[in-house]
Amino acid sequence: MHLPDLRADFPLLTRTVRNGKDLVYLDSGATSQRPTAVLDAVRDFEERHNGAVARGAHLLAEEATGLFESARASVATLVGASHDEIVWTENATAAMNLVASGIGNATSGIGGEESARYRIGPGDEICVTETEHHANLVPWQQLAVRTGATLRWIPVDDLGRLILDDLDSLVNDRTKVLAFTHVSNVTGVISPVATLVARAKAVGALTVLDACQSVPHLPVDVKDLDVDFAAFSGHKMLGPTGIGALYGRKELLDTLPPSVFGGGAVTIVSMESTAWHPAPTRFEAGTQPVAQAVGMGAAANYLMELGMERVEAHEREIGHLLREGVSAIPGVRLLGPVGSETERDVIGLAAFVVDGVHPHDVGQLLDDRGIAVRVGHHCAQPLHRRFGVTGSTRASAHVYTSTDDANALLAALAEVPAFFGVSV
Amino acid sequence: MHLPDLRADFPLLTRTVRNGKDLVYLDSGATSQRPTAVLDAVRDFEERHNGAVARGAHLLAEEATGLFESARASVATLVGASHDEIVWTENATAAMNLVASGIGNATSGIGGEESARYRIGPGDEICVTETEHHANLVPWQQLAVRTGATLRWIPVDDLGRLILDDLDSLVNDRTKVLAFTHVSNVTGVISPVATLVARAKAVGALTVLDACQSVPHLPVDVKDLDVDFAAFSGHKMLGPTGIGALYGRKELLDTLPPSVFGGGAVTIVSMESTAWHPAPTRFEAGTQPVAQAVGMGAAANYLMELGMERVEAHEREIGHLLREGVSAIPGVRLLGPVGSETERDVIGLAAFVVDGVHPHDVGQLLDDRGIAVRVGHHCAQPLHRRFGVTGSTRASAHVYTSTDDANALLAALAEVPAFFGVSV
Amino acid sequence: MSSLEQMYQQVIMDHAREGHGRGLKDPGLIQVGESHQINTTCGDEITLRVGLDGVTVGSVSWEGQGCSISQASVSVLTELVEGQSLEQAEETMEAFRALMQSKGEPLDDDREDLLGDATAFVGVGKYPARIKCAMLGWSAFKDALIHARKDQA
Amino acid sequence: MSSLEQMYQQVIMDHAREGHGRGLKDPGLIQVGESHQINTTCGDEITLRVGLDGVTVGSVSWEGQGCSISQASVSVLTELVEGQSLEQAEETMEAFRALMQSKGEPLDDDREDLLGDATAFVGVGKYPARIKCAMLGWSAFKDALIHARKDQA
Ligand SMILES: Cc1ncc(COP(=O)(O)O)c(C=O)c1O
Ligand SMILES: Cc1ncc(COP(=O)(O)O)c(C=O)c1O
Repeated sequence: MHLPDLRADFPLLTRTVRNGKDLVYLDSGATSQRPTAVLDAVRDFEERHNGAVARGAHLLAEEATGLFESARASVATLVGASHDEIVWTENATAAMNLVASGIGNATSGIGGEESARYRIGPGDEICVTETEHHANLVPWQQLAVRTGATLRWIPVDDLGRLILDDLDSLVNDRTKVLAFTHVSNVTGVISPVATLVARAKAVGALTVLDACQSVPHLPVDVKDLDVDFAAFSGHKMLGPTGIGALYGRKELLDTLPPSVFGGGAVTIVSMESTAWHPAPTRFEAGTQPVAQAVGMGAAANYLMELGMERVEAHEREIGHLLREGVSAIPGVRLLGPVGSETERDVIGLAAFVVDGVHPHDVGQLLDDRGIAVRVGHHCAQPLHRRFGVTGSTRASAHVYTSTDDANALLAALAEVPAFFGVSV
Repeated sequence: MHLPDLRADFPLLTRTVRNGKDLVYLDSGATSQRPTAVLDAVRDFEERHNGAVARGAHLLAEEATGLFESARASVATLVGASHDEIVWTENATAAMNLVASGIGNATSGIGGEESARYRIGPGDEICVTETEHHANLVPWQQLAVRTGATLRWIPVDDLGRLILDDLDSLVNDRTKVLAFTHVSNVTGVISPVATLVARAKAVGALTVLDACQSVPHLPVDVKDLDVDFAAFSGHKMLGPTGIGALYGRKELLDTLPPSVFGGGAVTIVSMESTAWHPAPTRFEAGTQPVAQAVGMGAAANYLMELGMERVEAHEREIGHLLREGVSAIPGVRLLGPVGSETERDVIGLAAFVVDGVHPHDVGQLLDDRGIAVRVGHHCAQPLHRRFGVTGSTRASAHVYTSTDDANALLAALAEVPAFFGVSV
Repeated sequence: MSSLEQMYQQVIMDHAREGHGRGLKDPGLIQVGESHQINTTCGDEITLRVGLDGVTVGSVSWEGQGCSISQASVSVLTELVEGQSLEQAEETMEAFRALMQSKGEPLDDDREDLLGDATAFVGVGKYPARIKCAMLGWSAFKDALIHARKDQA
Repeated sequence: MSSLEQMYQQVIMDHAREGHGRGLKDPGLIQVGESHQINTTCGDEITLRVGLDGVTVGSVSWEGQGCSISQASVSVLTELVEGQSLEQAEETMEAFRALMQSKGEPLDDDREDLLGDATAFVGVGKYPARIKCAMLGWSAFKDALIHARKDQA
């Protein structure tokens, strides 16, 4: 049932670092590595099929358009969407901003009456959570600045789990948008999507899901989750940088005004006015990241061949080893719950704080051992503040991560307090 | 002085199309092909150095950051800018939108007092030209919708050259922005940048240059041109898709508010407020197109090694052959002037209309002969309307284009009227 | 016959020139539907008007400009469906859509019979970018029918 | 000595623990400048205050938290520059910046003499991501000096 050893598929994992040490790559939460299948798909596109998508009358244009759209279909299939509900974006950050700016633009009169349903203003509310990555917080905070709406947020407990006690007052008749993460990139905690979506629906609020840390690691079906929008990135799911995707219900996408304007997205342009295509095209102004979309499609296919259930099982095993191991080291504090070995509650990552040792110093020692982790606030400053720290160290897994990788981290981590003269 | 035959550097150019015919690629104005040097730089990055940029403490993160920033320096050098005046964007369209949305956001209160100088509103004017690509028209048109400012435009004559007779009234004390293309992607005409910039400066308007069709084909020095902002794309200058760049004067970039919000671009985030980095980082929210930036840097280096003066000379020769040849075919009308063989007035492309034959049909015959061109309005509907046509056929050159390519186009084009039963 | 010659067969060139149904006309019928469609790749536009006579397609007329494929296609369409019952017209549309998806392979005899002159468009199916051109008039017809039938209700 | 051990030499660990100058104090001088700097990678912050006594750095004090490199670096800085003339302080800053850019190679003897304990930071130059940590206090000092000198004018 679990995954085979996939290392051979990932060229980068064979390199050595810091004087010939084997690389132990535990920074997949920041960016994953890419299998040869993805690299080759991109290279083949560039060496054989590159042409202007949806614009040319020649063979290359035809082939490029075909590959671009079939990549879209692969990504749609991965998340259970229809192909015309997937918009290509630069990354997940751009995807979430697309929704927030679209609402802002509708409020500013762009898109006209067709987009009037998206207008918000003083008296309206936008609700997020305290666990959000900056990418799903700042766009909403600034939309509130722009429109005069009020930003509210669902707090978290000491383990980073959403506190739902006041959900009914935080998400109320004035709430127009509820934006929340599917999985925290710090604690790995999986949000209670069903409860949140039900409440949003009860009050008629749009739901925007940050699926950055779920789509690469868990089976995700946007129709089952019943969210209105969901955002994720190629580079975290074994695909290239420079590409991400926004899922949106077709009827919502068709009337949300664009916020990047240019060629390809429009039907008729005069000096005075512009008419837009239906979705997804209306959001895809300018030459798209075509080769990168092809790469993201190849990554989706690679993941589907592995099977997302197996990916989840594999990563849960590694994750549990990491989280239990980290918690057991004296002087080390895990951020978030250890989680269950069998339930879907936490994904395969562990962020932690070593008493008396700054994350940069922790990361430096690990790096010296060939272990790549991330240090800092992981773009979640409010959550770290909630935990009473400025930063942490995070080890995160993906399909290629082995128990050896996890054990190497735990062994090196155990050396940290002594190395920095902290007695535990 | 001219370029050697560079075909061997470009793997795609060796492929055959439509039953084994040699490819004659004349669609570089839409998207160029990439040399092996660029493809290898990207692949090497992905196979050996991929890591989270500016975020990790490990070796890969360090290497990735170094390559990402040195690519920025290469692109900056190509256009005569300082490295911190180059912002990475998804494409040129995104780059121009960044400026327009930034102004819109400043007007909506984002960025606070620091950004107040960018606010515009009713009574203010934005000036563009009739020759613009939709990417440098629609963002300004929609900014006018958003802010209540008025959009004006500089008209063109029958050959697509800007008519400057009324420049002083079109660009006046109320004008806050003058956005114009450096080179038209339809006529190839090079704009009188110095005259336009001088007038904008005289009235205190910001200048935004669409450099999409100049940076890949001519020596461009943004400091010499003295524009405030300039936008261009990687994929048109032998680089990858998914990456573009915005040049902006540092002091302007530092106070323009961002319009995509997320991680990496911010210094301190609380639930209530956000502080941004100085430029260029403030505009680079989310995981950047890192591998693509590395590719664009490699493309800049490739072009600089060729020497932009030589690139220009080579392309002028091909362009002149094309334009003169096209004009000489009975029943074919060139859009724009034939241009000089020695002066810098038109770049190496030719858009034309065949009397009585629709561009799609023209393109189909050419495609059958293995010749790839672009048909349609080339995202410049107002200009085509000005010329009294809905679309045209465009052949466009790059460093690898040969006189044989141009001659093949001319020979096939001469067959078109007869094939479609049009007597000339 | 090369692919290009297959695409631009004489019958297609003739239809493109003749343009059956060109010029919007008043069908003199009660149930009338109109549709405006654009091919955004090239900016071509068509406005097509349908008049229903009970369950029969009484009149088709249109106005617009485009490439020879789109012009020929709407001309053929006009000839085919005028006088057909709604049911037959649906079958004809279905067959034409199938032809476009056939990647250049001929359809079975029954559907070929249904399509008549329109079978000449078989070559278009090899060029995905041109299917939009051939479908422009048919999309307008489909949409106009919906409007005409709404008129009825 | 491994690169790691070179980076975290005893003298650095000692400075990180001792933190010379920690705790903002009133310099009791007329020309005072303050600067607040953030290392945005990790969120570390420092506030550093300088008091000038004519052309002499009379007092340096600071407050903040950070990694051992940033803490040790500002501690060393405090020890080095307190009592130096402005000219000497500029030279010291220049030498430290050069050390950070040296990719782990030692500087010439003159500058090493100038840097004293700070030469121990030579190992940091091998780790570009950590140079920011080592520079945090120095950037704050440089900025605070500008403010203090403005005060004078
Ligand atoms: C003059 C001009 N401006 C803007 C663009 C848009 O560039 P991109 O599609 O790379 O964003 C193009 C290319 O299509 C162009 O030729
Ligand atoms: C939960 C979460 N949201 C959003 C993002 C932003 O994704 P990207 O940087 O690909 O836009 C990340 C990754 O950094 C993340 O982990």
